[in-house]
Amino acid sequence: MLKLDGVTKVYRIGAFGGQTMTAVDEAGFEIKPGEVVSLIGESGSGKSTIGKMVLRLLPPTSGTISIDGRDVRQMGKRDYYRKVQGVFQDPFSSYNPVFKADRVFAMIREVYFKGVPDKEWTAKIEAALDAVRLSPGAVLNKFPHQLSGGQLQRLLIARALLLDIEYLVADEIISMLDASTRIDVLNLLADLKQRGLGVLFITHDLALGNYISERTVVLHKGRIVEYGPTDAVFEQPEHAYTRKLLASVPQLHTKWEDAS
Amino acid sequence: MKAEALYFAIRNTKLLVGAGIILVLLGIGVIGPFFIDKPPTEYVGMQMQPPGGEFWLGTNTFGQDLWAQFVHGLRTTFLVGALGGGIAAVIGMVVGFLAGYKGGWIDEILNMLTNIVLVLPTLAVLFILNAYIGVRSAGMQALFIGLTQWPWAARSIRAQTFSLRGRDFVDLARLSGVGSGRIIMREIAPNMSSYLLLTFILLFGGSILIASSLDFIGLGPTDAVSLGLMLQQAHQWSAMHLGLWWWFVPPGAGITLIVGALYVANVGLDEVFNPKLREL
Amino acid sequence: MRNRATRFLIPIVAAGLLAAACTSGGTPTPAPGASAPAAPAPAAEGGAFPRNETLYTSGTQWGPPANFNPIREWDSATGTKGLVYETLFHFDPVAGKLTPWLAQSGSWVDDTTYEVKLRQGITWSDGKPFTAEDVKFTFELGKMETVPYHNLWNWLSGIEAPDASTVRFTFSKANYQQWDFNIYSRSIVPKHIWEGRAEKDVLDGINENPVGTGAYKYHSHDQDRVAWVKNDTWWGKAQLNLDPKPKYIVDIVNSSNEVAMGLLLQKGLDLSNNFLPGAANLVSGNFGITTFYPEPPYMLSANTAWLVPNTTKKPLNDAAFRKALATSVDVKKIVEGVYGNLVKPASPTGLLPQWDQFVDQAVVGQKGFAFDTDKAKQMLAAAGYKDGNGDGMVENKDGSPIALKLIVPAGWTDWMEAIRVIAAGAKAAGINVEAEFPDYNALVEARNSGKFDLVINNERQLSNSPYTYFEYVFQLPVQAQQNTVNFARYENEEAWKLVQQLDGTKTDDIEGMKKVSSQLEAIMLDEMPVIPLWYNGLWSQVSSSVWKNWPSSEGSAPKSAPTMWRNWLELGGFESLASLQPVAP
Amino acid sequence: MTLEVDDLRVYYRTLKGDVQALDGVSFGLRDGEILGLAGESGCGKTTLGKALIRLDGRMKHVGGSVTLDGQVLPIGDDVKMNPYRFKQVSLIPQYSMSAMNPTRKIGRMVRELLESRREKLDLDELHARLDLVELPKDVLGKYPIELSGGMKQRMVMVISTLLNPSLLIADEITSALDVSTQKAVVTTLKGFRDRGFVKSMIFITHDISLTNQLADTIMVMYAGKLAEKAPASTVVNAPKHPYTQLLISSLPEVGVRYADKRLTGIPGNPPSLLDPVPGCRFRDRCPLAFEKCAEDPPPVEVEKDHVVACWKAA
Repeated sequence: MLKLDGVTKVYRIGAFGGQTMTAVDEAGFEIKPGEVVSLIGESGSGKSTIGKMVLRLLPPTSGTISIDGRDVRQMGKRDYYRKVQGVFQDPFSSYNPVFKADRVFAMIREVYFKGVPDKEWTAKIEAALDAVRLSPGAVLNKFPHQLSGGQLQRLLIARALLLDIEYLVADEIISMLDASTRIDVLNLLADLKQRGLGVLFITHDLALGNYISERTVVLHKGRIVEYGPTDAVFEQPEHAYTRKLLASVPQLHTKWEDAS
Repeated sequence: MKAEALYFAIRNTKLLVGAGIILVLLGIGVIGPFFIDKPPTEYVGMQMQPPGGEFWLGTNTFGQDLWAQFVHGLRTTFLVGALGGGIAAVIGMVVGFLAGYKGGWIDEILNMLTNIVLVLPTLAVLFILNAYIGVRSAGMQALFIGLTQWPWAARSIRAQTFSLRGRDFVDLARLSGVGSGRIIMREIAPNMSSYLLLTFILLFGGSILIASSLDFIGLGPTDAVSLGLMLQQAHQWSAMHLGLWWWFVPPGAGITLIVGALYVANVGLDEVFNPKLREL
Repeated sequence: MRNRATRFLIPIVAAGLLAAACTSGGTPTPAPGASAPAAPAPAAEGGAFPRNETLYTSGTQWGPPANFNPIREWDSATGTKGLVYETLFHFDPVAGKLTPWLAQSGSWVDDTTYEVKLRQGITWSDGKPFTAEDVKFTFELGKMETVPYHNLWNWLSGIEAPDASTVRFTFSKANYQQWDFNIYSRSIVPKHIWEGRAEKDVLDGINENPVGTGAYKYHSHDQDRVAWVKNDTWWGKAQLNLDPKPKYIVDIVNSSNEVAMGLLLQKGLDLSNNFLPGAANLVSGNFGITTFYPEPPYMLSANTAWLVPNTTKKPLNDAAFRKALATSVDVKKIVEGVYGNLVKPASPTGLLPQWDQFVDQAVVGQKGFAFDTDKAKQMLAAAGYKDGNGDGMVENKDGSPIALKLIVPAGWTDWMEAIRVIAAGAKAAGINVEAEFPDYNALVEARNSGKFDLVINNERQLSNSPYTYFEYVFQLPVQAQQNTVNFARYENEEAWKLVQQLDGTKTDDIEGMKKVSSQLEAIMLDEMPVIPLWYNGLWSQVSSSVWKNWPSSEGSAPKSAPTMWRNWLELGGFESLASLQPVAP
Repeated sequence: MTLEVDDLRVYYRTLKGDVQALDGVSFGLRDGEILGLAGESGCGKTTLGKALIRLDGRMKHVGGSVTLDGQVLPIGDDVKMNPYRFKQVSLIPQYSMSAMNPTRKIGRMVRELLESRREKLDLDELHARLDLVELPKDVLGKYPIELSGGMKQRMVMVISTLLNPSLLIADEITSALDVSTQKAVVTTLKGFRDRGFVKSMIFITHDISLTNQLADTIMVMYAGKLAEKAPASTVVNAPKHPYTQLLISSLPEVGVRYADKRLTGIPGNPPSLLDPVPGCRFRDRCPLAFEKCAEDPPPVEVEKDHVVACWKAA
């Protein structure tokens, strides 16, 4: 179980760092294996900061993040990243444009699978690609710009799968994708939980969060305002902010004026 | 990507002309001295002979062969340019990458260092150094130029690194357990390779210009012949008044050609690498 | 080339301060000045100075005119001494004798008393009469410790002025050669103005509005020039039958020799006393520029350039080694290659051609040296210097390697070229000599404190007597700081006694002088305390577009020195100016 | 009819050749109508929006015409277009929030803009409009950096419509905004139309759910061509083009759960518009494709105001 407990992030801002800005304030929730947790919030709510802290790209100012009761700071980063991986919002900026896209695999191999023979490695990649429903011929040996956003995001998920991870942080991973392909990536994420993966699904789109998650965390200005099973949050929102948010979601078949 | 760059490179007139001139002069400087058996400062013939069959560029007041000096001078000039530009580029990269990638107090310290070197009165320092150290070789000159010219390169590399380090692919590399050094070398630097090349070329040309200026004001190497030193000698020995144009025109043209060609090649390369400039 | 200023300035200062030479305090060394002053505006612009009435000169002053104080012979504005202030005598190097100037005559009444009779009817430019009191006052200024000729009072015991036109000097010891030098070198200042000035003011005062007896008066000055205007009531017109024609003399401050050459070619300058490389081409190239000789060496000789070894250092403490080194130097290559024949190779003794009569040819024939690489090698071998490790260079007798550094100031390009030739020659003979070019001040420091191996020096000018030459070479005792003489730190009591003996020889006793000189020459050639290389020229390029009748070796032209150099106006420089004629009436 | 676009073709020049970004699009816009322009990235919707006001350096007007209020717009000529901008056609570009000059106070910026159009500033009117978008008057004395994203967006909307243009083009102006701000912006735009600040509007977005909240008509584009155009409710509830159908069915709505109903996307990618093969451009991804699709399907008005470019639908 990945657990956040009183996690706070304070940034120093201003010319000489004289002022502070609290991006995340005492956030606490947990992700169980085989579960998708949506972290919903508008821009500036601190949801990406939480994602980065879970991925240890930013250190929390206070509070702890733990896996199965063990503070992650006690784990070496390399070991940690075998268990926890991330995929980001912009598929194009996730790839170094000067290299081929499958270099993200090679990077993993260099660090974690040095001794693995080529054949075994190829098999491993094929298995991972299969899991994200990509055909090796279509994506290997290509430059990022030759692939679509959906393919790139799946490739990143395949990369994470190579490490037999337990938790995945998916930070707005489909918001830059076109409508025709985003649902497939979303489905893929949902499928992963059947493999026992815990997913932290960060999004601003309530419909998407609602679609795949078991539990939902609503974040407003760095604070968790609502946290509970997804149905409960969406059907009986307790916090006014959650209600306002829900009312603002454009619904395909309902117009705002009809709803109110 | 690379093939594309090459495609545009071989079709870019500016690049071809610039690089062509550089290569020809470099070739003369590198190969030329092997065909000249006497040292360039040897008094080999009649004094003040105009260019002709025996001495292609004539001789100077001392009866030194100016072609021999030109050839050796090209070599020194290229050497100082490459070495000075190289040192500046390396320091600029190390400082720029470290400051830009690491940020925080490392950035602040390096930034301070950069600013200090930037405002250093280079010439005054050189005068003082010269007074106390005395020995002046082309290598030391290059070292000095390298040690003083890196700040602007460091600054721009820092800025570029700063914008790159926030990119998702850098985070992804960190998520792959890759260390800072390798991230800089293998994720960030390759993204700036064209920029780094352009930076080096500018530093290279700049070093040649600075070296020539130092030569001209008498702070040049004393153990070598360079184009700047040829100009300085020609000036000091009143070649202009005496009508010995063959003494100062070739080195002057040489410096102008090298720096000009580097600049033209740089503009060409910029067009090759930068799709926006390439467009129409 | 820029720094040539000091090269000529310093030797002249040194000569001028002969009497003070063995003190270290009174010899300021002007800094070469790292930055060049702005080029002067073309002198040809008329304005206050009609071109056909003005003589433009350059080549002496390397910084803005600082003062008009004749006591400061090393940095007063060009012309302060010579044009405004005058001396008792001039010295004519061609005839080799004193010319009475403010003095009517001078003679030794007995062995230790010298009496000067002054001319009548001389007035200061403020109208007051010039008298014996002024002369007495001037020499008595030397009693002040900081006045450059203070040392005169070591052997001068008293001065009397029995009447207005007689001055009597009495000596405890008569140094005849030095005395002659002094009576043509010391500017006489007016007592009525200088009386009561404090020591500091005497030495450091700017002395605006100088009042002298000379042919010119102060007109004006600026950062880049000093201008003198003719004194129409000058006594010399009647008494010397000299009448300088230029109404104005404007001396332009040098910025570089390049600028000087440009001005000269544009006829903006009449007399350039700069070293102008390629001057031979100017002479032969129909540029309207002439020099004293129309062919090599083009210039009169002014001083000797020596290779000075540090005789306290191994192996330069070995005379045999020094002589081998001397033999390895290809002076001809320097003279022809570096200077384009603008200089002459020095004789083995280094005595200037003007002193030829004192050179004992027998001694030179027997002991002299000449460039011969093979002979240098043999001499090294004979003296026990061998190349043990096979690197082509000989080692010390104890087997330790020899690595000598030969230094000249950075930027003195002719010397830089010259020492490259010397180093190459030495290497060819098996002596490892490297040419190096330290900053001027660093060189002076190393040279004066004895922290050098080899250095080039020429800090002694032509004078009335070879005594000044030998004094430079042999002066004792050697001190921690050697500021003006004997940079080689060569110690030879016998030689120093001979130098003093020469000093005590009467100036008309030519045979006596020759005899002592011959002994000194023998020591010089045996020991090689310095290695004479070439005679530097009295750089002088003139344009005859406005003024004619310049000194020349040809025909009936004057034979005096065509120069404005410091302290040379008394050595013929003034006479040269006085004989100029306007081209257009 | 405010706007009449007839067979408009705009290509992008690239080194490899022309990208046929907008390849023969025709449609009309009535007075007071809001047209929602929807489609995936690269379908030509932004190109269309830009073509109506300013072609950038790489865009080339290949054919077709644009008529606004009976005048043919000189869209190929940047200089001749100048008098029409702001007065007749106005554009709110995608990143307009960051396009404001950071060194100018907003009030000054507005005045200068009007002066450059030789118009005088009606301060009362400006204040009224600020009130309408719920911006305090003192924003005029502030620098852009002092405003939040949503405030900047509203300010840009006010500026763009200050001269009451006939046509307002809003290009993806909500895609970077949070849902609550989105709603406010969309409501404001509607208010502008209702108050007559603009006669008609083209609202470009990739989000059909959002455009449905505002648009009277929705036009779906695919690969540089018009796929379907119909009243908003028709597009959402009874689309005829296979592409529109698949797109609508792939959108999750609040309440739809993966566990209950697994949605699917559209397999495959849009074709390259560099030298596209003739015929229907959707046919490679279309489950209904047949031989006839090798020919270009013409847009056909299958019922009133409902145009579809598909052989199956016709």
